[in-house]
Parts: sequence; structure tokens; C-alpha cells
Amino acid sequence: MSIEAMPPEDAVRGDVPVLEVEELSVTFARRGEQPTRAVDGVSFSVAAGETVGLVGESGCGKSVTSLAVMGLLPRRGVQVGGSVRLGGTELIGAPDRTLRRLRGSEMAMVFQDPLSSLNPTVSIGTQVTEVLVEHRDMGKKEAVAEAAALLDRVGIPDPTRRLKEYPHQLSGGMRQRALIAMALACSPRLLIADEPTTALDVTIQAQILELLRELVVDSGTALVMITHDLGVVAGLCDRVHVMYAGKIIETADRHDLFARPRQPYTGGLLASVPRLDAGRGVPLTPIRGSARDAIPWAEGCAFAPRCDNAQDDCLTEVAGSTVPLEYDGPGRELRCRHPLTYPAAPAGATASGAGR
Amino acid sequence: MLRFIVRRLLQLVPILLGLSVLLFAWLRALPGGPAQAALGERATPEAIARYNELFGLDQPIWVQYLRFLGRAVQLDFGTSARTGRAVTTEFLERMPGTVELTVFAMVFAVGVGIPLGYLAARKHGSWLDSTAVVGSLLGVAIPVFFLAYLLRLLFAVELGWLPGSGRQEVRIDATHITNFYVLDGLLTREWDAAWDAFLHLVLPGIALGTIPLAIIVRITRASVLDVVNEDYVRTANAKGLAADTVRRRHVVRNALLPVSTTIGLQTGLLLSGAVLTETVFAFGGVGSAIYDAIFARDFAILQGFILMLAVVYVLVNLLVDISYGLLDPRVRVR
Amino acid sequence: MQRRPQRVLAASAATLTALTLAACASSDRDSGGGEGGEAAQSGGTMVFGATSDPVMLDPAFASDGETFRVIRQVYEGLLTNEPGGTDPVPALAEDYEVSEDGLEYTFNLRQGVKFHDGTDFNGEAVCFNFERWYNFEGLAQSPSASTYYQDVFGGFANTPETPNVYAGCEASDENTAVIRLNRVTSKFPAALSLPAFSIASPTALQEYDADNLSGSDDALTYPEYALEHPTGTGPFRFESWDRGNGEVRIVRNEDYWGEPALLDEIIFRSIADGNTRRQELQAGSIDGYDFVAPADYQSLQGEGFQVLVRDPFNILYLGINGGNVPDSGANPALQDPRVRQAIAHAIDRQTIVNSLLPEGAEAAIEFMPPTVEGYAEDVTTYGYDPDRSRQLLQEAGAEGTTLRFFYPTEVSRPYLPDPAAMFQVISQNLTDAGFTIEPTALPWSPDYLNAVQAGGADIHLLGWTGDYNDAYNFIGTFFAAKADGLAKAEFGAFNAPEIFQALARADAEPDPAARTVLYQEANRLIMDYLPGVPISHSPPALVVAENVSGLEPSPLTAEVFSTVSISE
Amino acid sequence: MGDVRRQRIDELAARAGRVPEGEGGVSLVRSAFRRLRRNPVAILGAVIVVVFLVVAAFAPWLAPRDPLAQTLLSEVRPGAIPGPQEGFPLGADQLGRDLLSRLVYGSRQSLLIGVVSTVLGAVVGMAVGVLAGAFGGWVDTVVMRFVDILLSIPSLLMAISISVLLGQNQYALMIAIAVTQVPVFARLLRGSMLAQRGSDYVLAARALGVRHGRIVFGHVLPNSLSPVIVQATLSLATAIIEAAALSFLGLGDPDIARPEWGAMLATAQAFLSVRPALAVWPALCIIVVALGFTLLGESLREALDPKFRR
Repeated sequence: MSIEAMPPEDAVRGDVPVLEVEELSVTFARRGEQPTRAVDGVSFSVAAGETVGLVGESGCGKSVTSLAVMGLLPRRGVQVGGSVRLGGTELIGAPDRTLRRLRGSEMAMVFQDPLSSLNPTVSIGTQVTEVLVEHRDMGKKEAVAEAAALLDRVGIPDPTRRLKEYPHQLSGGMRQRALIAMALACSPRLLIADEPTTALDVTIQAQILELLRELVVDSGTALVMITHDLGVVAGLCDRVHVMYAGKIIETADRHDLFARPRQPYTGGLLASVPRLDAGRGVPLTPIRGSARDAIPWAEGCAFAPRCDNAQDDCLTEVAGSTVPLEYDGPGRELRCRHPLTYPAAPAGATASGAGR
Repeated sequence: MLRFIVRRLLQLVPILLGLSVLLFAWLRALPGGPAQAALGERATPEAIARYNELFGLDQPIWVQYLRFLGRAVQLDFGTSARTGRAVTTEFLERMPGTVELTVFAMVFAVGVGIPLGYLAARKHGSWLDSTAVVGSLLGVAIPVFFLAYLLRLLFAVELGWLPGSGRQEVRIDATHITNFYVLDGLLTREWDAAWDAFLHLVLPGIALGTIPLAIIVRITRASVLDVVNEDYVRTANAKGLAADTVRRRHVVRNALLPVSTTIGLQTGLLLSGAVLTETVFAFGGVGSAIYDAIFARDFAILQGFILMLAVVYVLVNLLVDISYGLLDPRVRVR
Repeated sequence: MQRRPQRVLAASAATLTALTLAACASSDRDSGGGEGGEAAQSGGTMVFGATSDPVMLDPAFASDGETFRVIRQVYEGLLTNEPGGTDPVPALAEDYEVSEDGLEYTFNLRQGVKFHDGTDFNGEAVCFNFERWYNFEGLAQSPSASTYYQDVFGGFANTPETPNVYAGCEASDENTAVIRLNRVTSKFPAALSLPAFSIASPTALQEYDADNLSGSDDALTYPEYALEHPTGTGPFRFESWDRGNGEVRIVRNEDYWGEPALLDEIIFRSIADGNTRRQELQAGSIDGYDFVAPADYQSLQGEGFQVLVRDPFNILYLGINGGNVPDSGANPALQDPRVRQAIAHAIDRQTIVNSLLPEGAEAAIEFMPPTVEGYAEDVTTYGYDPDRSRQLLQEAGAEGTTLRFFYPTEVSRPYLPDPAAMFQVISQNLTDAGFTIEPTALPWSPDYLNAVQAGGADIHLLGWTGDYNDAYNFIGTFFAAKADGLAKAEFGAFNAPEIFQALARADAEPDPAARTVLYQEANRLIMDYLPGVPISHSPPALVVAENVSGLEPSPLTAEVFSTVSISE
Repeated sequence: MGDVRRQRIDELAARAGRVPEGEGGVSLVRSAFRRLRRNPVAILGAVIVVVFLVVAAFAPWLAPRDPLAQTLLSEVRPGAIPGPQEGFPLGADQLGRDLLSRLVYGSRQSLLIGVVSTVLGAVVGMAVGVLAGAFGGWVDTVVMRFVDILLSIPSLLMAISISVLLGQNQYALMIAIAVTQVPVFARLLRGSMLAQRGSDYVLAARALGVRHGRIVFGHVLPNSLSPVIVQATLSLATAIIEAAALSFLGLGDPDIARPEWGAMLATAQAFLSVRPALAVWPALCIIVVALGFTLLGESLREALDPKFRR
């Protein structure tokens, strides 16, 4: 998918953010091992009808962030700090009952692998209806009817038959649709999609994305799209947060990000995506090494070991302070001491960049 | 489903045939061969000759096998050298006891094992968990007959809480219809007899059930720990289902799949474990009969009993496969 | 206690009841006074722990202790043993006369005795039984079936080749049976006190087809009579036999001719394992059991149980395959008397008696207990002296001789409570004396008995509990010549005419006094020849709960339970 | 200057303990070992096993006396067995022999039986498994049917039948136990070989035209071994216990003078009321050793099985 396919400029925007995440941090401290900080001071917010992307390589902490928001992280051996507010209610430290009430009704989630995310021994029907029974206290009959409607809505043919079937009898795409149907069963205000398409064939990917977009658009649901696939971002997201080693290192509107990535990492990501509009023979320029090569933020820019722009002051002990996330022009934030630079663009362009 | 069962039943045929061949060969391989085995070392040549002719042992081996098979199919395994009664009669007389015992042991193992294993997993890392683990390890390490002796010494002799041997207090003159004493007691409304027969199952049952108990605890715990980390459980939680709905419908149900297979295997093994337990508790079942047969060199009994036990074992496992099919839709279709 | 038969019986007809009362009295004392008063109370059920099921319940085919135990309660013979003693006393016969030549016995039968099936006991019934035994055919003739008949009387009607003691029986009237013999034997009439010669109801024998044995020599299948309908005149009637659980029930015979039994019911429950028997007694689910392990005598007494110790009336010996059974692979070295003596000197009998056998056991110097007529004090003895053994071996040039030592497993005999222990101690003794031991363990029956009696072992452990007070019952059984003029294969079929003749002469001697002398002579000869090493006489014991009284331990292990009572 | 920087950062990367991990079996085994060493349970199991192996190996030097000498026999009385005393730390057994020495020597017999029978079972079982796994097709079907038949006889019954067949001697005992192990190993190895056969690297090797034999013995077999190792360790425990059971049933070593835990335990039952110690000690030995092997086996499994690497 490429920049050409872009959604209409003006999507519906609520002014009260549905989800506000502030200084969220997640630390895994398992017995015997030194604690590792998977998410580190992440802040962002999502408004109704808005689609926000969390982008980064696997292991950068984006999934953990989503699980933290949903309160699905295991209790033991995990410390969650900061604040997560859903429509104003604080979720961090909220009692289990509250969370369970909100999950599935107010906020829902779609996971990466549709097969393993469905219970193999329970019929699709039950797995859909149980949500309805739980949150919309429907009777069995009613729930089944509604479930059929839902499956139909997410584009599963012959729903009533499917309800009786088991996950292994469905195709990958259908499974994911079923999962989406469950997620939307109570038309939640927030939907988190964690790599919803990675496990699917390309053709199916497109369908699923399309489905998600429609749903967001006409239900005004706030959607957090977690992915490593910039194609998905380009197709779907309004704002994008790029994460690396547990921190957000660049935030921008889709256009700006794709037009003028500032973090060398972002740049690297974009450069490693094949573009149709690039002339033939222009080589892809992948990022050196892998996410494993990161260093702790305390010692400097985690990306430094892989970064071409890296200078000595990228290291804390040289610069004297960790690299901060700073204002970087309207609607943009950046965590970098030596960002990518571009020839000064005409003032108009800048002004038109992000709305005032 | 029906086709599934039928197919599994058909798969039994070769196994049972193989079994018969094996045990046929076994008796042939015995020192002195079947005649000697049946008549004893002192048997005169004439006697042996008579026996050989009687049972067609002078015929080619495959004819002999077919005869053997023919008789085996009609459940005719000859007569016991010790009691001079038909092997099958002895078996039918004693099997009910062993069945009662096995059932008790299994109910005990499952009834205690699954909850315990589940709790251990829920409270992963707690003292309960560690004790469960240690206990389950000890459970398989203790020689059954020693445990049996300890149990009897403590609860039958020292404390005198439970009967320490036999199937029923002999002073109770109970009527027996089915030879399932508990059942008989209930059928004939001799409540005290039924209760007494039940009490006689407790100690041997526990001794017999310990190994399966240990194993079931271990398996349950492990598989619950696995399942809890499964994506679909996360999904269920993400759907905001009530905690116990998640456990009931999504955790336990899947966690029990591997457990069910173990249960089957163990039930089969209990049949042989009974040899030790029944012997220690002088419990009149198939196991103690085999023990006696070993020392009386009662090969007819050994052959017949082992064959029939093996058949029971195979059938039990079949039942398990079927129940597995019921539990897990994926198996059913295949 | 040497008396002429006539006088014995004249007297004891009267003394019998007296004796029984005495028995009660004495056992009241056993029961520690407490229940003394209630001792004679009637009623109740006793559960007695046996070591195994009876084989079957037809006396004529019985040969093992557990079968006898039940049969003794259900059946009676013409004679029985004095309670607590070993001498024959009248039972169904009130007394008898013997003709001068000792070949004709006239039994005066007790009157008004009925079998359990209601038919009358009389002369016909007696003769019917004798004729039945004599006319056994087919499998009934197999040594494992009519064992005792063949031991005492020899051959059958249709086996003229085998010499036979029984000449005929005639019921001259209702209460008289005259039995004629072909030759005198010390076994007769004493042997008639054996359960094997109990008198059974002719009607029942015929009705339930008693002689119809099937199966094979060693896997006999018994007819309905032997399994379901044993019918005698005893103080108890057979009630039921649950083979699955090994329980034999007998109930009081209400119209018994003598003192009716005190107990309503006795259940003989077979529990093979000695520990289980003990623990079941301790747990109270049985009221007593036989063959108490020596180790338990004290502890059980300490717990208030009555351990009833029998006088030792048995012999444990180490059999030596000193002869030459063709292709038995017998060890030639053992034909040398010095080697056999070396074995004898190597064994530390005293320690064995002290450490392995119950209190009251004594080391043996010959093959029968001192209480038996014909016991000789002055036989050659072979004391514990390893050095002597080594020396003898050296002289014989047989140092390090390898001995195939057989011992039985999973069994406890009155004379041999713990075979494994006995084996280990003796083989250690022999090793110390310079022998090499090659152990073989076999299950008691049939493997061990078969192997040993076929002469398969070099040395082996075996013993014997006397059936009645008669020397021949011991040394005759062991060392009398078989049809082929040689000794048993068990002892290597050695050929020692002087011994054989001595035994034959003693057996044929009608005058008891003379007989005794002859047996003493035989014992001396035997111990000079040393066909095996006598080791010990050991007192086996029964144990019963505190509330049981009236059980009189018998040296023959021939306890009668009719005098037993149990108090709540 | 540029090089200096790289170097510097590499150092940092190293210090942060995030060294790139190499792929492949070698490092898998190495990492397995690392996990083992970190696992206290494994340590415990290993210690137990090693200790007993040492005891068995050096029994003649460790045992205070001759395990056969009935030194205290003259002091034994029915119902009174000499307890611990000078030179007899654990007392004597029912025949006046030093209990400790018998336990020490017993370890030899018991472990020998366990090891021999397990190795035997494992080797034969693997042979069968390879046969099935390597050739597949009808060979597989036939072999596995046979294995199923063996599996359909409960192991103890199988052991009983075999030792009845072979007569009573310790080799019969070992063989009997070994046979019960064969089907387990066969199934196991076949299973993991089939799993391997489907795996990419085998397909790759095929594609490269590597000869069948070389694939099986060069790649598949080695990679299928880890579950076998685990099973073997666990089997040792069961073998020892089963041996005890058989000698309890009187099918053990006919030379009852020779010390062996199972036999000692069996005989001691008769003296439970007189001196329980006679039963308790051998029982403890059996339990502890079995426990040792089980612990070791279980933690080996966890270490080798990727599923457990959370």
C-alpha cells in the first residue's frame, strides 16, 4: 500500500480525548533477574473517531503499552506506573471488577494471531454471545440473534451456520472478522488493534483494514492501531507515534511523518519500505543491526548503536542528560540530538503542515 | 462421531490379535512348554502325551494357535492348576473387586488431583504450589507396597479407623449378586454391608491411587499454567468476561484435555498396580490372584488373566480416546 | 507312656470327656482369668486366620494342614488324638479288640451318631469308606490325591503289584466293624486318627459323585462333593466356601452326639502373608491365627493376646543328596561320608535355635522329636566345629566343594518359620567351613517340593510335623526303602540295607516295647550313616484374642474348635 | 574518531548484556546447560544422583564392614534385633549383619539394575524408533503396531510375565524391566523424528539432494535425542522402583544374601513391629534416589524444551 491511497482530509474529530495516556511505564521484574523497563514514560491521547498508530519494530514496547492500557498485564512481576484515563476514568490501579466492566464494553481489543486468540474448544457462537450476555445482559436467544447480526456486519457469510462452528473450521480472515465482531459487540468507545493483519494474507489484510476503517468512521470509535507496517499506518492513521526501546521517539501527523521524518530511525523505517514511486534500481537502505542492539536510555540514545547520525553527545555520560522528547514544530515531537534535516521549505508549506 | 468410534474399534483388532499371539508364544516358551506348565514337573510322559493330544499340541504350530484363538474368543483359557476351576470363572469372580478398587482409586486421584493441581497453578509459586509439586514428586517415588504397608499400619492397626484387608468384614453375612460388593449391598438394601464394603476400599484405594494422583496433580498444574498464558484466555479477559466465566469456559476446559489422556493411561496402569496393593491388603481381586498364580506356577491363570486385563486396558484407553473426541472438537472432525 | 492298646481305649472312653473339661479349665487360665467365668458361654462367631484356602474338603484326598484344619471340625474318624497330646484316643469307635496275630481289628462303634445329612453312622458306613479308599481308580490313585491312604495302606484293589495292608472290612452288625489286615504295621491303628481316614456319609459320597476326579496329576479338578458337600459327623457342619475371598464357613452341628460346640459359627479366612495376619488380629478383624512368626511371640503377648505355644513335635533337617540318582546331576563328593560329616560339623545349631527359632525350640540330634517312642539318646552327634569340617574336607580332598543349596520361598512351616533366614545362616556357616554355595530359591508348591523330592538339589531344607505318636511316621517316612529297594530320591536314593531292614523290622513288630528298642537301633544307624543333618525341633504357636478361650494347642497342630468359646 | 565511537558503543552494548545470540543446536545445548546451572532443583537432583553413584562406585571403601558377615547373629533373638551400637551406626538386620554396610552395598545392586535395564530399554527402543521414524511407510506402520501391542500390556504385568518366563535371576529382572521401557522410547524417538522430518532444515537438506541416510543419522537423529535423554533419566527412577516391586513379589535376585534395597525392604516388612528401621532405611534410599533422578529429569526437560523457556 502506498501514500497515494489516503483517507479524506477531514475525518470526524471529538474534542474530549477518549483515551489519555500519561507517563505510562511498565517494568518487568521477574525473580532472580534484573528488572527490565519495557515501556518508559509513554504519553499520548486518542480522540473519538481518531485513529492513532503506534509504530515500531517488534520488542519496542508497543504491544505492552496496549496491554497496559487494557489492564491485561499479569499482576505478578509487573509494575505499571503513570496514568491511563478512559473517558476521564483512571484505569491504572482500578479494581479488577471495574476493569472487567469496562473491557469489552467501553474498550475492546483485536489481537495479532486470530487462530490462537480464539478458544479451540468453544464454538464461535458462544465466544461471541458470551460478550453480549456479559455486558448487555441479553438472554441466550436474543444474544444468538445479535451475534448473527454482528458476524453479518463484519462480513461473514451465512452467520447462523458459522455460529455453530469451531475456530479451526474457519479461514484466517473469517477468524479475524469474528474477533472483530466480538470486539465491537458492545460498540466500545476505544478499540485497540494489535497487528491485526500481520498473520493474514495480503489480500485479506486489505479487507480487514478496510473493515476496521469503515467501523471507526461510522461508529466514531477511537482506534489505536499497533503495527510495524508503515503501509497500514499510511492507510489508516491520523497521528503516528514511533516507539523505540520503550519510548516514543517521534510523534507527527501522518503527512509530516511520511514527508519529513526527523528521527533517523523513522527515516530508516521509511527508507526500508519499497515505494512504487521510487525509480527502478534505487536500492533499499535498511537499518543496521536489530532492536536487540539498543542500549538502556539511561546511557544515551537507545538507537545510537545503529544510528548513522550518532555523535558522542548521543551518550548520556557525554551530554550529561538523557535525550528528551521535545517540541519539534507544530504537532510534532522528537527525541533526537542529531535529527535528519531538510532544505528549508517555503513558509506556506510549513503553515499548511499542521492546522493551527 | 460414530464413524470415529467404529474406526477406533477396528484399530483394536490387530492389537488384540497381536496380544493373543504374544501370550500364545509366551506359554509355548515356558520351560517344558504348555503341557509341563499345566501338569507340573512330576507329570509322567504318558500324562504329557495325553495332554498334548487332548489340546492338539501334536499339531503344527499355526493350527495350535488357531485352536487357542478359537477358545480365547469364547473366553476359554483352560482351568487353573491350583483350584481346578475355569480361568474365566475365576476372572469373572475376581474382576468386580478390582474394578471397584480401581474406580475408587481413580475417583480419589481425580477428585483430589485436579482441584489440587488447579489451585497450585492459580497460586503459582505459593507454598501450596511448592508442597503440591514436592508431594507429586514423592508420590511417584514411594514404592507402592511400602506405602500400602504404612497406610495399613497407621490407619488399620494403630488407629483402627479403617479395615486393613479383605473386601468385606467376614462377620457380616452379605448376599452377593454381582460380586460388586458395594453395589450388591445397595441392591439388596443391606446398607451396612454396602458401607462396610466401601470402607474396605478406602485404604487400598488410596494406596493404589497415589501414583495417578501425583501424576494428575503434576499434569493439571502444568497444563493450567500453559493455558493461562494462551492468547484466547487473554482474549476472553479482553472481552471483560467475569473471572469465573473465563476460568470455567476458557481455562479449565482446555486445561483438562491433556489430563483426560493421563487419566486413561493411569486407569490402565492401576490394573497392574493392583497386583501389589491387593496383595498387601489381602484384597480378593484379580491382582492378588495373579500374585498367587505366580507362586503356584499357575500359568493358565497368568496367561488368561494377563490377556483379559490387557483387553480391558485397551478398551479403557479406547473410551478415553472417545471422551477426548467429545472434549476436543478438533479431534472429532479428523 | 507305654500302654497296650486295649487298656488305652478301655480307659480313655471314660477319660475323654474328663480331658476335654481339663482342656477348658487349663485354657481358662490361659485367658488370664478375666473372662474365666464366661469361658464356657455358648454362641458367637469366630474368625480364624488361615495361611491358605483348603485344597478341597474330601478327607480321602487331603494331605495339607489347612485342609485338615477344616476337616477336623466337620469330620471324625474311628480314632482321634487326645486333646493337647499325640496319643490316639477313641472317637467314633468306643473301643476295639485286636486279634492275637494283630491282623484283625474289631471296632465297637458309638451309637446314635448321625451324619450331617441325617443318615446313620454304622458298620456299613465304616466299611463303605474303607472299601471306597481301597477301590479308588484313575486319578484318585495319583499320589497327590489319596496321599495318606497310599502311605498307610499301600496299593489299591486294581494294583496287585503294589503290596497292600488292607485286606477287608466287614460290618458284622449295626455297631461293629471288623477290619482285616494283610500284615502288621505300627501305623495301624494309630493312623486312623488322621483326618484323612475320617468317616464320611456314604449317601453324600454317592450322591455328589465323590470319586470322580478329573484334570491331571498336578491339576486335579475335584467333584461337587469335595467342593460343596463335605458330610461328616463332626461338631460343625460345612456351610459355605467363598473362594474369591478365601472364606470357609462352618456352623454348629446342633444334633452332635457329644458335647455340642460352643460357637455358632467359625469362619476360616485365608491370609497368606504373616504380617497381614498379625495386623488383622491387632486390628480386631480376626480372632486368631496360626503360625505366629517367632519375632511376634513377645510383642503379641505384650499386647494382651494369648500366644498358644505347641510342644515341638516336628523336625527340621538339611537333606543331603548323598546318593546317585541317575542324571540328577547329584554331587559325587556327597557320597563320601566325611563330606557329609563336614557339613554337619559346619552348622551352628545352637545359634540357629537361639536366634531364628521361637523360645522352646531345641537343637536336634536325630530325625525325630524326643517325645516319640524310639528316640535314642546315644546316637552319634556332630557338634559345631568348623575346623573339624575343614579338616574332614581336606581328608576327603573336597575343599571348596560347590553345593547347590535349594530353599523354599513364600512359605512358613511349623518347623521352619522363616526359610530365607534359615538358608542364609546355614549357607554362611557352610561358606565359613570352606564350601561354595550355589543358591536356588523356588516357590514351596509345587516347584520346590517337586525339585527336591526328585533329588534335584545337593542340599535342601525340609522338615516334618508328626501325624501321630509313632517313630515310623518320622524316620520311616524319610528313610524306608521304596519299591526299588533304594531310599527316596530326596536323599539321593542311597542304598543302606541295614537301615532299611531295621526300619522294616521295627514296623512289623507287634510288641510296642520291642518296637521301641528296634527304632532306637534304627536311629543310631541313621545318624552313623548321616543321610542329612537334623537341625531343630521348633514349637509352632497359634494366637487368639483375649476374649477367646478353650482352644487347646496340639503338638500335631490338630486343634479341635468345638471347645472354643468367645466372649463379647 | 569514528572507530573510537563504534568501539565505545559496542562496549556499552556488551555491558548492557545484550550480546547477539548465535542460532543452532550447539548454543541450544549450551543455553540449556546455563539454565540448568541456574535451576536449584536441577542442582539438588544432580547432587543426589552423584552422591549415590559415588557411594555405589566406592562401596567397598565406604562400607564399614562386610555386608554378608552375620557378626551379631548370636545377639539376635526372635523379636529382638540389635539396634545402633559401637561399630554399627544403624544397627544390625535380622541376621546380625551391619545395616549401614548393606545399604551401601545395596546401592550398587539397585543402581545397577536401574541403569542396565534403562540403557538396554533405551537402546533397543531407539533402534525400533529409528527403524520406524527413518523409513516410515509400511515399516513404520508395522513396527508401531507392534509397539502398541507391547504398550497394551501394563508394564508391571509385562515384567512379571517376562521374569516368570526367564526364571529367577537378576539378569531376568533387568531384561524384564528393560522390555517394559522399549515401547516408550520407541514411540518417543519416532515421534520426535517425524516432527524433525517435516522441519525446514530437513526439507532443505532433501532439496540439496543429501542422501537419506545422512539426513537421518547426521541431522534428524542427533536433534531428536534430547527427549530421549530426558525420558532415560526419568526411566531410571521408575526402573529402580519397579525393581523393588518385583523383588517384593519374590521375582527378584535369588541370592537373597546379596544386599539390594528392594529385597531388603520386602523382607523388613516382617520386622516392622520389631525394628521399623530395617524397612525405613532402604525405603528412604529408594525414595531419595528415585526423587533425585526425577528432579534431574524434569529440570532437564524444562531446560531442553523450548516451551518452558519463559
